[in-house]
Parts: sequence; C-alpha cells; structure tokens
Amino acid sequence: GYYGQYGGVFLPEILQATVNELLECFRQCKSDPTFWAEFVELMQNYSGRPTPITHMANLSAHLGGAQIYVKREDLNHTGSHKINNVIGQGLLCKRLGKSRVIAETGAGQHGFATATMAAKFGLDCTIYMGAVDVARQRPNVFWMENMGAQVVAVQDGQKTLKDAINEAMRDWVTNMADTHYVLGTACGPHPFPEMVSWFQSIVGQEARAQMLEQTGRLPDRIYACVGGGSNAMGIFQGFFDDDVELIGCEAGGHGAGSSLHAARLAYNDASVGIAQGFKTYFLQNDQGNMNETHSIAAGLDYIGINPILAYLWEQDKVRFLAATDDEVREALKLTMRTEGLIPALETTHAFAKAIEEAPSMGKDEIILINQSGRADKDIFTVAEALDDNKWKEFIKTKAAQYQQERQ
Amino acid sequence: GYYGQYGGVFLPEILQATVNELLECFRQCKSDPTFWAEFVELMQNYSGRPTPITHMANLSAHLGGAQIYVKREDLNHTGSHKINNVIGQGLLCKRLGKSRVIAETGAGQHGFATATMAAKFGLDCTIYMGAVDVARQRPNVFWMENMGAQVVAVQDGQKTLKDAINEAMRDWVTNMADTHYVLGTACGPHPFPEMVSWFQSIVGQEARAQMLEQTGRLPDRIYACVGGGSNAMGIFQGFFDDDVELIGCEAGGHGAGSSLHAARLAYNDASVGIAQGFKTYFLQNDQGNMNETHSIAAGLDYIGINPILAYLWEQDKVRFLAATDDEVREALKLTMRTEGLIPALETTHAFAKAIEEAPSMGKDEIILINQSGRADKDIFTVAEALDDNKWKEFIKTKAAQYQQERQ
Amino acid sequence: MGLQSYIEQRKADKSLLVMAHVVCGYPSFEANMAELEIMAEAGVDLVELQFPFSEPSADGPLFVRANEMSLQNGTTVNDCFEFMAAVTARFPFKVLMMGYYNTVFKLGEEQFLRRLKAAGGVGYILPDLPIEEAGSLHALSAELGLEPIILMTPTNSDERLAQLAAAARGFVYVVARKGVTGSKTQMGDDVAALVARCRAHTDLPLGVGFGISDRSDMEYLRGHADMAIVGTAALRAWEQGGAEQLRQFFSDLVAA
Amino acid sequence: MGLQSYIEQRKADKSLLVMAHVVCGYPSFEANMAELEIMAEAGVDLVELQFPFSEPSADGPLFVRANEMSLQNGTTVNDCFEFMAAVTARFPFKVLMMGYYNTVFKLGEEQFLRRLKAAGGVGYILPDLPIEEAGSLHALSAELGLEPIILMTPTNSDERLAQLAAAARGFVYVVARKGVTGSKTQMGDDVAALVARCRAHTDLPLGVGFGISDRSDMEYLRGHADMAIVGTAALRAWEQGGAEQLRQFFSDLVAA
Repeated sequence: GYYGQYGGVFLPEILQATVNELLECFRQCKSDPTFWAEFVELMQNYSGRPTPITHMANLSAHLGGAQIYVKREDLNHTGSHKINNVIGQGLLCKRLGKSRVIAETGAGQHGFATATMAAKFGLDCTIYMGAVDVARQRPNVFWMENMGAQVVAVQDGQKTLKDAINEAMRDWVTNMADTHYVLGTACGPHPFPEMVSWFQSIVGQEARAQMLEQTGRLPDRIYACVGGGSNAMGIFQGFFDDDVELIGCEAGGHGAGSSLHAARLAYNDASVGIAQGFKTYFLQNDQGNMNETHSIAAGLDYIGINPILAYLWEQDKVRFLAATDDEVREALKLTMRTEGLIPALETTHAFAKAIEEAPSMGKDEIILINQSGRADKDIFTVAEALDDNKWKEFIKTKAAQYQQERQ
Repeated sequence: GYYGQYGGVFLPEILQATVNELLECFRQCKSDPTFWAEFVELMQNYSGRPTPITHMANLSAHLGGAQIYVKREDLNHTGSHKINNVIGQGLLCKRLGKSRVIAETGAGQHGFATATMAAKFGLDCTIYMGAVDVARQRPNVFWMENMGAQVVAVQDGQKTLKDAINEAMRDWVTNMADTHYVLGTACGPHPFPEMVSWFQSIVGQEARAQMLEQTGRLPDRIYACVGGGSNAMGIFQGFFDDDVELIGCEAGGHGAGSSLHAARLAYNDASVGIAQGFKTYFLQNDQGNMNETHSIAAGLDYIGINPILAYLWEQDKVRFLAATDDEVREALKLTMRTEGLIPALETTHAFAKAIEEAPSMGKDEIILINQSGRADKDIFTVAEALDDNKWKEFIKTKAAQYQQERQ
Repeated sequence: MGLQSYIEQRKADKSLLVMAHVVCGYPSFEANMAELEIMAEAGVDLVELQFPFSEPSADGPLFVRANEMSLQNGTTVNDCFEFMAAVTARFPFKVLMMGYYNTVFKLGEEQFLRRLKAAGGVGYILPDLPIEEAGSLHALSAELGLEPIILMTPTNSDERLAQLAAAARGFVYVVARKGVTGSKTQMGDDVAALVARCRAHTDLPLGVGFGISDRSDMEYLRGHADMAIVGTAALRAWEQGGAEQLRQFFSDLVAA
Repeated sequence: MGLQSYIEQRKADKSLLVMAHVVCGYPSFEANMAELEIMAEAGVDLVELQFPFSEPSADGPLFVRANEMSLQNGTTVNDCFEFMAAVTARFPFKVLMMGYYNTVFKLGEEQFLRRLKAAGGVGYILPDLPIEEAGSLHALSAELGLEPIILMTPTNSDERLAQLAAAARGFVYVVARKGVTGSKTQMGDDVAALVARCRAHTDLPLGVGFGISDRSDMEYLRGHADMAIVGTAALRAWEQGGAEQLRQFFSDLVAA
C-alpha cells in the first residue's frame, strides 16, 4: 500500500480485520474480469457512460493557442465523476455482504452520489457532513434526505470535510460488521487511494480511446483539478505510458503565501505527515496539527492529497499548479459564455490553468481538460462566488414569501 | 402543415416569407442525410447522446407488476430533452444564415438550453420569459444571463409561458431578417410542430434499438408527459409502426372539474381553436379566449397541444391520462427513494401514471417511461412542491446572511 | 355601396382619408363612444372596432394592455357586436371589425359574418389569418357582401403581393414597416417604395398603417396613399389627456 | 524497573490496578495538575497524558472536544513534554504518552523518544499506528528502554493476536468493545471471553479500557484483568463537578 514513501494504513487496530477483508475483496474484484464488466455495464445503463469528449472550438479560437478538448464527467448521473467510485464501491459492498454504507462529504457531491447509489442498491445510508457545510449546502442535503439517506451534521473541529471524515471513521470503528465506508476521494488508508483510482480509471480509459478517435492523436497536456485527487487520477491513468504532460490544478485560494488556500504541492506550505489513515503531504503546522484551508470550491478544500499523486509529483511525472479564487471566477465566466458549459467550481480550477497556458501553445497542440462536474445544481455556491445581486434579491424575496406562508 | 384538422399557419402576413424560407430550409435539411449526421454527431460529442435506458428493478419489484424501464433524457447536457431540439434548430439557423436567436421559456429549461446553444454557436440570444416565471425561476435566469443571453421579463397577460410566446412573436415580426425563432415545444405554426418533433425523434430511434438490445423485445406501453408535446412526440415516433401502446400524461393539477389544471385531452375542458399560430385543442372559454391553466410543473402548464398528438388521440392511437399534483408528489418521492433518480416535475407526471398502471400488468410486461428531464437544478420548485420546512429555514438564513453582507 | 366605392367617393373631397381604431370595452364602452364622437367630429372616414382577444400577438404594448383590460372588464363578443350596432346607427363613418381569427372560429364563420352584417359592419381585419387559411371565410363574405381587408407588407415578394391583391376587397392595408403596432415609423423612401409596389398589384385604395402618429406623417402620405390608418397614437392621446387631448390630436392630424 | 515489573509489583497489593487519562492542556495544565493530584490520592497506578491532535479520529466526543480546546489554548508538543516532566517528578504513578502518530512523525521518531524519556515517560500509546507501520519506532524504543503499548481488540483473529502479542511491551491494552472511547460498555461474557483470548496469547499484564465508568465495572474486571483503564468517565466527572466530583468518582471507583 505504498507509493514511494506515501500511502500506508494508519488506523486503529479494531479496523485491521475490516481493512484486510476489504483489501482481499478489492484484489478479487480487480482480478475478476466479470466485476469490471458488470461495473462498466451499470455505468452505461445507469449513469450514461461513456461520457463524451467535447471540442471547445470557441474557447480555443478565443485564446488563439492550443485546441482545447473537455472530457465530460459532468454529464454523469448526479452531475460529477463521483458516481464512478460510488457505484464501484456499491458493487464491492454487495460482494462484502454488507447492508449499510457510510460516507463523508464536503460540498455534498460525494454524499449526493453515495445516497443515490444506496437508493439504487437498497442499502442503508448515513452521510457525515460538517455542520458548516450542512448549513451552506442545504440543496445537496435536501436531495440526500429525499433519497432516504440520514445526513449527520458534524459539530467537531472546523465542522467541514476533514471533520466529517473523522466522524465517519468513528462510525466505522463501531459498525464495521455490517457497514462499508464509501470513502469519496482517492485518499485515506490503503486500499482506498488505489481502489478509488481504479474505479475512476474508467475516465482515462475512455478518454484515451476517444481522443485517438476524434483527433487521431493523443493530447499534449491534460489538466485536472486536484482536491483529494480522484478525478485527476481517473483521467491521468489512461496516459501514464504516453508522452503526455499531466497537470494537477490545486486550489490557490487567495494565493501563495496567503495561508488561505488548499494547495499542497503547487505551493510550499505542505509537508509530509500522517492523518486520516494515510501518509502524504498535508497542510499542517510544525506541531503536526492540520491547518485550516480555504478554497472557493468546497470540493478542493482538503488538507491532504492522493499518495500516488504525491509520488508522481516527486518524480516529476505530474506538474502541479494552483488557480486562485479570482482566476477561477474569470475562467468560469469565460467558459459559460464561449461554450455553454457550466463547470463545477472545482473543475474550473483546471479550466483556469488550461486557459492560462493555452495561448502560449501552438495551434496544432492539444489540451484535454477533465470536466469533473457541473455547477448547475450548486447555484448558491456559484451565485455567491460571482457575487450576483439579483440572486441575493431573489433569495430575500423568497424568504419573505416563505415567512408570509407561515403566518 | 395539417394533421387531420390540426396544425396550419396562422401568422401575420409580414412573416409569410420568413416562414416559407424556414419551411424550405427544413425540407432541405430533412432530405439531406449529412444534416442529420452532423446533428447526431454534435449531440454525441456535446450532449452525451445516446442517453441510456435504465431498468428500474427496485421500483418494478415494489409495484409487483410490469418491468419498468426509463429513457434517460435527464442525462443530456442542460438536463433535459430540450437540448435535442435546440441544437437542431441551431444548425438550421446556421444554414439560414441568421446571427440571432430568440426563444420563449416557461420553467426555464428551454431558455436555458437555447442560451447554451447560442453560446456554443456564437449567436446573439434573447429569451422571453413571463415576469411571474422570472421571479420564481431565478436560477435558470441566472444561468441564461451568465451564458450571455438577454432575458426579457414579459409583463403582459398571465405573465407566463403563453405571454412569453406572444412577446417572442412580436420580436420575430420585427427582426426576422437576422433572427430565427427557436420555438421550444412541438407547437406553433407549421413547420415547428413537425420540425421540433423531427429533432426529438432521436429519442425514439435510440430507445427502440436500446429496448431490443437490452430486453430482446419492444415495450408494451410507453409513458411520456405532455406539455406542448415535444418529448412525447420524440419517443412515440420510434414506435408508430409497432404494437406498442402510447400514453400521453398531462398535468391534472387539482383534478378533473377543478379548472386548475392543464389537461387538454385527458379531461373534457378543451376545445379546438386557433392561437399562437396554429390550430389545436386549447383550454379556452366559449368566447375563444384562453383560460388560465395550472400545474405543479411549469413546463406542462400550457394552453395548447402538439397538433400531431391531437390527431393521433382523435384516431385512438395515443391514450391520454392526467396526473394530479398530489399524485406527482408521491411518485417523485417513491422514485427518488427506490431508484436514486430525480425526475423533473414534468417528467414525474409520466412516472405517476406508469406507477398507477404497472401493478395491474403482468411481470413479463414492459413499460418504458421517457424521463424528459432532471429536477436537481430546480430545487426551489421541488422543495416547494414537497413543502420542505428545512429548505424554507435555509432560505431565510441565507436571506439574513445576504442582508447582513450589504450592511 | 361597397367599401371601395365609399373610399373613392370620400377621396373626391379629401386628399387623404383617415381610418381610426378603438379597442372595444377599453377603458369602457362609454369611453369608446366618447372617443368615436371625437373621431366623427374630426371627419374620420373609417373605424376599426377591435374585439379583444387574450393572445393579441400582432399588437404592440398599448393595445395588448387594452385587450387585457377589456377582457378583465368582462367584455364579450356579444357586447362588441351590440356596441358596433350602436356605433353604425349613430355615426356616418363606416365600421370594420378588427380582431384575431379565434374569435371568428369559435363563434363559427357564418354566424360571425351574419352578426357582423347585422351590426352594420362592412368588413373585417384579421391579422393572424393568412389568405391560405381564409378560403371559406372569404367565400362566405362575398356571398354576404362583407369585405376582408388584406394586409400587404414590406417583406412580401411581388409574387406574394399579386396573390394578396387577388384576395383583397375594399381597400388594402399597407403595413408600413416590420414589427407590431404602436412604434413610430420613419416616413420616407421605404414607405413610398412599398406603396408603389402595392399600387403596381392592385387598383384598390391603399391605406397605410403602423406608426402613423402626427401631421407630418399625414403630409408625407398625401399623394402616396389614399388613407392613413391611425391606432396607437390616438389611444395614447386619450390615455394621456382624455377627450380634450384626443380632440386636439385629431384636429392637428387632419388640419390641411 | 520496566513497566511490566512495575505492574506485577503493584498487583501484589491490589487485585486490580487503575490507569487514568488526562488530555494535556484541557481545560488547562493547572487543572490537569489538580486532576492528577486527585488521581494520585486515589492510588492510581498509571496515567496516560494525551498530547492533543487536530484529528483525533479514535476518540469519542468528550475527548475530541478536549483535544480541540487544548489546541485552541495554544498547547504545543513542547508544553506537553514539560508538563510530563513536572508530573513524573511529582507523582509516584508511572506515565505514558498517549496521542496520534503524526505528533511523533513530525517531531521525528528518535527526537520524540528522547524527549519522552527525558520527561520521565515509560512508554506510549498511539492508537493509529498499527504494528506494520511501527517497526523503526519500536526498535528505537527497545534501545531506549521505552515501551510501546499495543491494543488488542474484539475483532482480532487469533493469528493477529499472536502478532500483536509479539510486539507488545509493558502491558496489553484490551479494547473492550468496538467503537471510540467514551461510550458505556456492558461488562459481561463478551469482555471476559476477549480477555481470555488475549491472555492465551500473552503473559503481559492486561489492562481493559473503553467504557469503564463505575465500581460495578471494576468488580466485574477483578479476576479477569490486571488493570482497569479509565478515561472519559473521569473527565466527565471533572467537567460536571470539578475537583470534588472527580475525587468522589475515584473514591467510589477504587473502594474495595
């Protein structure tokens, strides 16, 4: 379970048997071609895979450099790549014979996907979500609850994603007998980083074949946003053996040196540590306690990073950049206007960096961006990010209407 | 341009040349196989077609009757079947050499799709939307504006869909030289009912082949909701030559006899008339003035119906039912919980009637529902329909937060 | 005496006739009657009585609102015919029904025409009824001696103008520009050229409408057209200043 | 004298030893010292000093909050070692460091162990450090005469218990049930069976922890285990009634 010095299993002894059982089951699934076939078929029939690749002709022309293509994970059922992992783990949960799933969620995308999978697979479902996130992400909570999941607001720590993970761990150490922990990103103890990456590798497999079919060649560069790292690992894996530059785009927040960011590798603020079950680069202080992080995109606002990515970065196999909140706002506006796409704020970090670099590339060069999700169901987040006054007036009017209804 | 006695062109003389030009262009496109091929390719690469068919194993088992399958138009880019028509008309607009599009929208789905297409095709775009709808559908307005469209709030009449259509017509009679009117549903003057149906026929073509591939046979019944009729025409067209029962599901609102509904054919309140450019069944009074209509689903809340469907109904080739608002609420809850799908409230009318009839069918029989759209970006509509108190509290908190920011 | 003859007769004394417009029941039938008094005093030659419709898609904002308010007041088709009967009995000008085809269709074409005739109307203007859809209505109209007024527009080809001319009776309504009623039209070579094109296809009198709003428009049309059609500008005068301003409006307009 | 010998020696006089727990810096180091005074008075045999960590994922709500508040107070690793030195100088009981591995890793394993030894600690409990990851730390500890406390749990197989036993030093921390610290455990056959299974794999003393909260738990454990490990229940007593209630708590607990 190590990639260079990163990875491992750092969990309470009580979970040792559970993690071994999971690891064994994962190995069996991985070596059983019928498992992958079942997974692919379910993704096709339930989630609409393969997702297409769209040529951004307008954006490319506007920038005057490389031709930009986008892998459309936003078109998945539930609106992001999260469903790939979740359906995969759902199938695995069935093999484990467990009847209940738990998951953490930050922005709510992974919780939304997990609740969906649980409804589809007939599993009990509890979602842990920081109380701060519950308060600001009510739309996703609403859908999760309507799909039958119990959403628990976590009151510890920063009351955000990392605290939700801790709380999910506490549930797991209590209920591991009937409960599978559907970790949302490619982090945490082995085999999660590898397992989540494996389920997400469907993105890269498709993308490689599609690029060859649509453009007759491979892209020169691939940009993917990196929170935990699952969507980036998903698409990068399709191109590890190729001469393709891979670029991970982290949350630059208010910029380098501001401390209000979540860039583990692009900036110099992170160091190697052990938390949440694994060893990787964390944004932590000299005492080994985790820092508060910040991003305009809740889904990137995480202290750690996938250990495989950390190892690839160390070997110069993946280049890391960070996009600031401001760059993300501008990239989102440009993408909506020129292409009619609404990338999630997370995804927009990848767009921002591709937009920055495309003009200096040749017109015959090709960029591929992984559009990990769509933002159209996260209107509060986007409207607030863009500081839209008409939206705020609308909410005030709605509130007054609801107030009146009650009287 | 007639189907039985329904259809025709009832427009001001000033549009005669424009409509003829459109008709001629449509004929050329229809007889040019490269046009359809270009359309299909664009739908694949931009919108993720073909959309899959999903077996509702849990829902079918729960109901204990027919096996239910769902055609997943909700997985399209922009979240509904509307994109099929809009992309088709965008290609046609290019052939017409026009640089501007206008459209009406009720719930906002069609406006959202049109604004998206306009961004993608580099066209100027104005969307007409009743002022009442603008006020209650701000999320869609927000996205349209961000994609560069101008959204005009129409202050006439009921300030809803039909008034938006009138206003779009007024724009068209002024600006037809450079402007194409992207009518949203399969209504209005010839060739719109036929043209919109043609673009939507991609749904039925795919569905027929997919059902044969997945189940080895054709479905016994197909349910589709009917507002103007575009999604129903879309899927039904794939099965006109087959022994498949087709069921159109209208908006029953508060029920038969309540006058608060939008059921033109399922109830007895509509009569034949001429409005908005064509002849069909309209919900109108004995003076020939249109009635106010009501539905929980803004997209079904329309006075008229596709003339081809009216003709098919007259010939007993399509059966019409209406689902009441209450039935829709229950069907939505059941579908979310058992399958992890969130059908749009419009679509849910079809689910409601399929759910009603499935138990009395044999387990070896097959139902296909056209899921025309997803509701996850229409959270206000759904949360209000389900009268969710936590949602209302969230909005009040948000309003207070926005209020405070301003100070 | 047919409409065409009536117009030609009036033209013997006047270089440019005037057709005015009233939306039945807006703001009220009483107000309509007061407006028509003023129009009659000003020597208006022809009047359109618009039957309100819920979807007036060829009208501009002022008339849209007038249609809507009239329906809210409860105006029925029956009310409109009764009012028309009172108007034709009282005033010397000729009266046309103006409205949308659904009003006709719903009543039944024959019933509509019989009631129109009984109310003293001489014809009708239905802007959403193209000639292709008007076969039976026009045939019945010919039997009953009622005249369908046909619109010719700047977007019509010569071929189309010829078709329209063949269907036209009484006079031709020349639509001065694209768009709906009520916006200002810049009178100039475009209008003159359009009138000339229409003239080439018909011997019927030509009335020019859409955006005629003041004396300078009238002066421009004199010599080009037979009749000026005034709608929105008059309603605006009434809404802004009641009877007095409407009287002033027409007195300015028709001053030679 | 090693920890194992210390425990065996104490066991000569007492049928069941007690290990208590303090979160360093919560609510303050002064309060910690007052708590430890009470524990010493009550004859507590061993104390875990928890070094606060930002992600205490193996802890229950009370300790989670204590970790959080302590860090908010600004507690550093250095503070904790200094406090430990003061404690070991003052009290007769032996002291263990308890915490999460990142605290150790960040300081450096060798540096951590040297400081622990310098502060008078005899070993450590790191619940998120499995034996597979503990090779170098355990080796260094052996060199320095510090003892890693190993946890045995109800989900471990016999094979695993044997592996754990091989790594264990001083005593074995038997986790009485699944879950995190702080919830009540029902003492009964399950606990007895678990202790028996652990006993079969090791000759080290067995301490039982997780949910030990009152005298009846103590009575149950007597004869089964060598030591009761009390954490949350003591902190709860302190939070609810300060020194007085904590004193009462221990006096009830250890009353023979």
